[in-house]
Amino acid sequence: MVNQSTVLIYGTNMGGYRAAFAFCKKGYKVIYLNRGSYVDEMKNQVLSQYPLDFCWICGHMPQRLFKAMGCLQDVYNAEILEVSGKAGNFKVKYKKRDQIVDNFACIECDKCIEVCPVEVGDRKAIWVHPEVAWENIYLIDFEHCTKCGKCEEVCPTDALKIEKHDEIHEVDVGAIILAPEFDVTSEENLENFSLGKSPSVITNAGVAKRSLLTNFVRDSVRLPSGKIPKKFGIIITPHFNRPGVEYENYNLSVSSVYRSVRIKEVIPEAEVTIYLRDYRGFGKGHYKWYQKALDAGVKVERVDSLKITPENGEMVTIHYKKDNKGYEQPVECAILVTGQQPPKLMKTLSKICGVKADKQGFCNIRAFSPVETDVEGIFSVGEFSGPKGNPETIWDGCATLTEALQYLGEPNFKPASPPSLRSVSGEHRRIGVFICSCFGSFNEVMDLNALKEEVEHLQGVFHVEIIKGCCTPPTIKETAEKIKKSGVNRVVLAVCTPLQKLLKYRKTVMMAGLNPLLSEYVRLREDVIYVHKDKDKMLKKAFSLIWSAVQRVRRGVQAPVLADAFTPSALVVGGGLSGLTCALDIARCGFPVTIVERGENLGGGIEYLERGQRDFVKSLVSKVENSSNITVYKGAELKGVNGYAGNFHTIVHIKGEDIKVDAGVIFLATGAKEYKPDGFLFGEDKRVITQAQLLEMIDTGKTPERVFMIQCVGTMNESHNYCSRVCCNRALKSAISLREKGSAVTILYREMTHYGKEDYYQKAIEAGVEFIRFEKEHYPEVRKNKESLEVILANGKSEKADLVVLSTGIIPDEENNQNLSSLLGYSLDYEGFFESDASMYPYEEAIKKLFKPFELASNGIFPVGLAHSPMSFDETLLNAKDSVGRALVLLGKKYISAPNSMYVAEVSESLCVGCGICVDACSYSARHIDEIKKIAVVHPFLCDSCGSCVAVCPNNASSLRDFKGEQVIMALDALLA
Amino acid sequence: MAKVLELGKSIDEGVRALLRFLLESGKIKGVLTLTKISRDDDVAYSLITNSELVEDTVPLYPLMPSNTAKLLTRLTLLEPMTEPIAAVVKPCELRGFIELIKLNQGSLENILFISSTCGGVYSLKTAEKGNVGEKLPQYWESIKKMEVPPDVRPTCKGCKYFLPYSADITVDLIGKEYNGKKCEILINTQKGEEFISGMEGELKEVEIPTEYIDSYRNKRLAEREKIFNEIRVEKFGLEELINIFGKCIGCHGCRTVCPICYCKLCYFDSRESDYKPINFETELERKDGMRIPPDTILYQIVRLTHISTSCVGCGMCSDICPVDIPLSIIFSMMGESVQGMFEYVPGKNVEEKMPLITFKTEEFVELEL
Amino acid sequence: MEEKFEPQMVGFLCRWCSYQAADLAGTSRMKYQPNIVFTRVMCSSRVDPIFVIKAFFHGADGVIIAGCHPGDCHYQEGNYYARRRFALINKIFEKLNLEPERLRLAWISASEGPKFAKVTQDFVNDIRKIGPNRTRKEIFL
Amino acid sequence: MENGFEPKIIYFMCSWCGTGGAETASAHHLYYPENVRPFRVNCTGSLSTVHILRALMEGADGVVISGCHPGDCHYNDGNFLARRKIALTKSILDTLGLGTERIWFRYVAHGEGKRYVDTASEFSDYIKNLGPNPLKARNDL
Amino acid sequence: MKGAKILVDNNREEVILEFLKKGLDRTCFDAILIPLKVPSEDSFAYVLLKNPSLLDRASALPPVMPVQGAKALYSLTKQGKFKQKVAIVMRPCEIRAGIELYKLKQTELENIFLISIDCPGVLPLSDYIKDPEKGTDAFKETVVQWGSEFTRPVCKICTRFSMVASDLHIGLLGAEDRNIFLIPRSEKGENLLESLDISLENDMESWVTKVKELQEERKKKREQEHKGLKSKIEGPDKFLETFSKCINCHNCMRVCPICYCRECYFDSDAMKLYPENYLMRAKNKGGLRFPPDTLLFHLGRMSHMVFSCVSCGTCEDACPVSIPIAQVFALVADNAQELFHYVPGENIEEPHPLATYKEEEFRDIEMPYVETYTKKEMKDG
Repeated sequence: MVNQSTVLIYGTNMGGYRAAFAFCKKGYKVIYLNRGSYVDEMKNQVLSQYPLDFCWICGHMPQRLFKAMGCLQDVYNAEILEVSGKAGNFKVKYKKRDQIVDNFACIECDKCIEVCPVEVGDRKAIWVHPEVAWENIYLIDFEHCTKCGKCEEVCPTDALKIEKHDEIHEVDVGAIILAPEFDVTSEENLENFSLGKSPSVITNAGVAKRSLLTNFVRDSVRLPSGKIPKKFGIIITPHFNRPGVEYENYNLSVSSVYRSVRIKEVIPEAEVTIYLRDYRGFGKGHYKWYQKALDAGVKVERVDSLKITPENGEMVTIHYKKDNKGYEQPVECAILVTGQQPPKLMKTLSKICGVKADKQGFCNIRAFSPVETDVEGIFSVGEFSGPKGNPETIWDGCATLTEALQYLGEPNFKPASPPSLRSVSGEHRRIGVFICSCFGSFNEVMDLNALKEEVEHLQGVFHVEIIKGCCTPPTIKETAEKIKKSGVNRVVLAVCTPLQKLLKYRKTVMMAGLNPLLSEYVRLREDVIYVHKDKDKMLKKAFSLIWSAVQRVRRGVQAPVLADAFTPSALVVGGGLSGLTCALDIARCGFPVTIVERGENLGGGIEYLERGQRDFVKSLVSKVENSSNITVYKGAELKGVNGYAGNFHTIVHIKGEDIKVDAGVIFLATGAKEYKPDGFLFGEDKRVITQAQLLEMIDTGKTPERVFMIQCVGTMNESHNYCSRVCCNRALKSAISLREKGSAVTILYREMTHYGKEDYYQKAIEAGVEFIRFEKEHYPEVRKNKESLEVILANGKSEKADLVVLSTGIIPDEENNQNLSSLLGYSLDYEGFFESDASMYPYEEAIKKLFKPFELASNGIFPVGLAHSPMSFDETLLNAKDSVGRALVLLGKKYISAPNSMYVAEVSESLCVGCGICVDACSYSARHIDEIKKIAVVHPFLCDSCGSCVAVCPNNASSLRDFKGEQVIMALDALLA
Repeated sequence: MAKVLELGKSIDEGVRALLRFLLESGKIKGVLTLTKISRDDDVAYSLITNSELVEDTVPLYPLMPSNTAKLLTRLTLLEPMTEPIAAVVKPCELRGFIELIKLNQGSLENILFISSTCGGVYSLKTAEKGNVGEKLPQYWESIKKMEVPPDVRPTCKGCKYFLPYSADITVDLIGKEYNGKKCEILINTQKGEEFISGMEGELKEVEIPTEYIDSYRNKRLAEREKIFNEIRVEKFGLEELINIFGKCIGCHGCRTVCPICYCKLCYFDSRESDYKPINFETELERKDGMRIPPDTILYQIVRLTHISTSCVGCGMCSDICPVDIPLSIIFSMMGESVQGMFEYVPGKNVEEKMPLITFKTEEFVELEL
Repeated sequence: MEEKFEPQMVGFLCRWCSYQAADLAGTSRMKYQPNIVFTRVMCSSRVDPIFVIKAFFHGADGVIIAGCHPGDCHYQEGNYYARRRFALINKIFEKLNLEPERLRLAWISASEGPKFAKVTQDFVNDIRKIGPNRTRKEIFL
Repeated sequence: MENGFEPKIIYFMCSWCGTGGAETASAHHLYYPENVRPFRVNCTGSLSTVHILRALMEGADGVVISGCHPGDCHYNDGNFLARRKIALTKSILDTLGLGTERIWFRYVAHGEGKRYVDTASEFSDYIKNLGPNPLKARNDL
Repeated sequence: MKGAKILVDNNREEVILEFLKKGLDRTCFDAILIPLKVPSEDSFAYVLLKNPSLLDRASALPPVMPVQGAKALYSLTKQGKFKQKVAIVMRPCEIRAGIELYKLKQTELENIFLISIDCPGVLPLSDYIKDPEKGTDAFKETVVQWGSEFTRPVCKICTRFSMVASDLHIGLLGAEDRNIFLIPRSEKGENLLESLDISLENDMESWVTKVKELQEERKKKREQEHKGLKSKIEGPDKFLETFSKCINCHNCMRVCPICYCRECYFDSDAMKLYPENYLMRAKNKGGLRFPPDTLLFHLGRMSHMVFSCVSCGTCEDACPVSIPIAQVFALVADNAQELFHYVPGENIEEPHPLATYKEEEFRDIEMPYVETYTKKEMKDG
């Protein structure tokens, strides 16, 4: 029985979105079940963690494209009813109810709202969710709606139907991806913080939501009285909430720090204090954000316990204990950073499809697979399987692709071929201007006919016409016909929003047989109609915008879509956990892989792992060595690389000889180093050891009586300004097992940055492990007094010790990284690890991933595991699988058209002198210098058409196909006329 | 017989009046003419659209900041003028533009050409010292006396084409009182007549005597003789060439300002002309040494082959040469003989084919030995 | 100057007439001096003045352009243009006193093997008389 | 408007955040002066110094540039490069006393329609007080 | 710093040429690129020579700079590495320009010996050409008192007249005409001296101190001059006045060693527009100067090359209407380069300022934002 190829995704957390994108891109049909009534009704992850007060995730995710192409099917108000069958052949029964407005027909003319007779507060019964999303969100408030049907009548495109009924469907799918959102902490769970008891208390998510809806950042913290608070307290609730919810606090300290900085930006004079127990910024760049906040003047209070009581008026008091002293702090606004609660949905789902819950009630994930549940073929992504930060959530998406492929049949989606374009070469320039009236609605605001007349007099304009629209299927067709009939060969469309509808406009033009490079769009609505009042001035502005566009297309030149071959094989540098994982998964999908390992055997830093993990890695090693699809070079180094994504030509240096290896993608799995401590008598006294060495000891050696652990050795300082993420958990675990064996354990720490589902901190406390905090400036000392070992604490007290364990941090292998970095032209981050392709800035790792979460066409190089940043065993697996997923999307294709098809940079051979500043300026390594011709060459496949190269090129040798020097100058002049 | 519009103004004022009329009547949308642009009377060509600014124009100012032919090309390279403009041009500039038209580098459409018999212009170096102003009286004086103004550019002194071809409107200066109360505007073409109609001042048919033109031309020819004899190209040979062009700094400004050099990318800037190291090395095998950058002389000779047939002797090249190489003399001498050989007068007639794209079957038979 | 002067010369031959004449001369064992390096061009009109002048300034002692007789150009009228161009170069060299005698134009049809031999022979001899081109040694070009 | 002077303002914005900001503004129907003319470029990084200068010389009273916040650049680092170019342009204009205050640079993120509109209005008012750009009236540039 | 002190009996120039001759004889290099007097005796031209006898016409320190040495180096190596070894004697500014071009991949330095020499400045080209004899004397004087009123304005205020990133530096300062200093700056340079058995036992104290004090002096002078210039050109009126003479011959760009483009942006299609465009712009302003974009050309060019500007002054030499362009550029360059902490021709590794960036820099470029208008105001426009 053949496996099904369709994939079903349930829930709209970002992992789900990304998975949808990945599968579609890979050529699989996806059915997307959205529990909400519009695209991101449920996006609580974003609100609580997304480090910005705005969001365009859905916009940056070309869902519409996929929907239009037919590979993505979005259903709303959906609910899974029944799942049967097994991996590869599931039957899923679900219930859905369509939105009242069909987005593909709606043109956002708001007529329905105008005619609606029912006032509800400051809006009507039918209202538009004021938040910009890739789809227009019209909602009916059925409590008040009288179903008079006026809106239906007035809708010019029949997009609106009030009556929508539940439907039940059954589908066959090959894999199921569960991506529900976490539940937000309820008010009663936050009673210590008097949420809901005082207007001055609000959750972080609440703040984000407000600013998102109002688009007024200051408003987001404005108090009911309209007053802008000046004194803020930001509280990380899980730290001070009832015990047992520690797992919630994943990433929250970072969110709090972020929030504080944002507040400082909008209200510079504000006084902001963050209350937390430990600053847990363990992600890439998080520590730098912490510094940023301090620099901005934010206070950070480390307190042991905290409680908020309401005062009368817009005031609350924060009562907190610190070093067993009580304090009180009145604030005008207390922002509660709340954690992620296991979704109630979990129970239903486990009933329906058998997935099991873990201790906290999140979905359980089987060991050594980051995304697969206990049920084969059913996956769980994002916060559904436990608290996660944005990067991890995003990683889940593509990791699922990696894991799910084994259950799926052949890709079952082929996009329809685009309309054929006619050549306009040799024709006389004939510019047509098509002014959208948005089904007549624009006419009411401004006199389109007057505009038309003016435009008609423009030099070079051959035809002007007012159109109904070009954003709904019928109007697209109609307008395309009009363009054809008018006999023009260059088109200006005066319309609304390219950001949302660009693809439709291009389609319109292409359906008219014209190359999109011969067209330009004016945002008549966005730039004129919606934002201005004075009619004459609007007309003037509209006119000059159109003129400018006309001038632009006038110099437009048609050009073909570019494509590039792709070598379907991978090169993996480094044979550690991440490397092996990548290699195996790629090989499993039938692509040849080459592993280049510096050392003499595979496995990498296996000595740092726990037993179970070691066995896993060992099994990987044997699998790799027996795989026919994987070539392993040991004692080998990457010596030369040229080419680019899809066509890397590398030279591997092994035992004196050079081997050529070609690959489409490269995985950098070079791992990292353990910090070798100096001081603490390490190396001088064998009773001073590292955590790794301790592991050995616990298994074998006899247990010491008095054990001290010193955290943050070699990290969180000037030279390594980050947290190496794993030490605290490791220390806690070991401490617990030592306790079990009866030793007395004291952990000397700066920040207890442990995280994850398992609350080892709590456990350790219960187990009686002693915790002592010290400041960066006062690291404890280790002295030798005759034979006995002594630890001198910050307070000068000296304690006898039998064993001192140093939690040494993970540090980049800088020399090696540097070499590779210069070899591959792939930059390192400020910490010396490899940049992930989209991170340019502290913490924006997350933002980038969100803003371009769907940038699967990376530059073909994927840093994974410790080469990317410090991460735990599981995270390493996840990260590896994510990269593999992203690579697979590329590897599948033999021949890929450039991501921006025709909108790429070009070089005029006769003018270029090959000075190469464009090469430096290109952040996509999409350019190189042809040494023989001495000119710059563009790889259309890598070019993202940002135009930096054009701007640094001192002469006109470099240009963007749709942004030529002459076009810009002329458009500019016209705008200034 | 020719049509003449007589204005009771000084020539200077007369021409301005004409321009003002054209602009105000809306018959043209702009005038391209010399304009004062700074305190110490620097002038530059300007496209004037506002009739009030005609005040600042100095249409007949004896200076040539750049060759209008180049400007008109810049203006009409991509498309003909869509709205009518007038251009006040010197005879050589007009000829230059006609040559460019032949090379499809512009269009005559919608341009009204106003020209004048030319008394020659001062070199930019003179202007640079800002003392053109004080020279003017003397300049107009000698023109009135029908003499060649003393220190105008040598090229101009020896220019025999001071009478414009194919201008729609001509202002005759030779032997005229510049600041007098009489300005005669000759209307040469139908087009000119249409544009001028409606302007106050009396239009009459008069017989234009040609003797004085001829006699003036002879004076110029005499000058020409003199100047040419100073240089004596025919005595050149390699040595003299090197002596003259030895100090060339290779700025190639001569071709930048040359109206005839219309190439987008000069051969000597192109990749083809770049020397590879190997080229240098082979050269060095033959020679004790070689000048770097190379091809100083080659550049000049090749440029001669490219433009000598069309050279209108406007003298811009000499004017901007930073090291005062008497380029324009050499080029107009060469031009004269080459053009003579092909019986071709550049810029005389837009219909005439350029020498190198046409031929007669019975010619140059003697060339084959 | 070196005692025995061997001229180094360049010739541009049109593919249809002169070049074949050269072949003919060769096949019929006619002797002519080997000092001229011949380049084949499709038509004498392809010879850009730059070729000639460059050759001259890079030390060629003589440059000859040979094509079909006027009227029999394979491309109807190419050689007329060639002739005009040659006239131009010739004039310039003459006027600048740059030894125009180092440039030569010849019409040699495919059948005129003997003429070809003779023309080249004469040219080489003439150049021998004139002596080497000073551009070859000149530094300040 | 007071003193009847309505400045011409060019608003260079990148196709992602800048444009996004403008769209958010329109989605919320936030009003700003009509004399602010948007000019879309792919990325602020593709904005060349020449374009800014051109605008100021050909009639703009002020130029304001908006791109993604540092690190959010859709193209990774275009906005950083843009920042340098603007710094350079300002430095040149400053040295020559041609006025740097007519160039504004402010990050605007997609959702920050308010920020976009504020910037537009604020700048427009600012320029209004500043008066017309002396360069735009000059016909001798 | 170590170097070699070579005694001079009568003429330093001779000694230097002697030294180069020796280099040729011992084939330390196969050819020398050095200015030679042109036959007409009224100017100099760079010549690549292999015959030592030609050195008699040569001058390591000619009184004028008709062609910027970097341009010569550029023409020599832009198409690739030179196989023969070539010694190049150039002034500091020329070498610095050469190194800028190297960064821009327009020159190759392999097999090239860069020999720099202390430079007292050069005379304006036009002056010299008018009267070479007088020029020669004037220059002699200039060398003696190291700088004089005859030299070009930019030379008068040049602070980088000495050691640059060359292989070998010839020091003239601090030694009257009794001797010259040979100071190696690279392995190449050391090897060169070694193979000419010149040993580096002397320290260069007197030279170093002299150079230092002179630089200090010049720095002050430069500041004053720049102040003066600024007051002369500042503001639209004055600035346009300064450039009103410009006739768009683009000579400045043509001779600029840094302007390496085949076709200048301002001559390219980007600037070739439709007639109505010009007419429209004219209408906006009442009139449009022709050729248009004079100012745009100069400012635009500035923005393109000002980082690399070594203020060598060739542009001013080549300007037919003597606009003080080099001085203006020097002024702008100083400020821009200081702002970006960039010194042209100093360090081969340094990337082009516009092709790189730092995340933390220029924070103040962004206009600080504080929400101003309220929602209501917005709605009411």
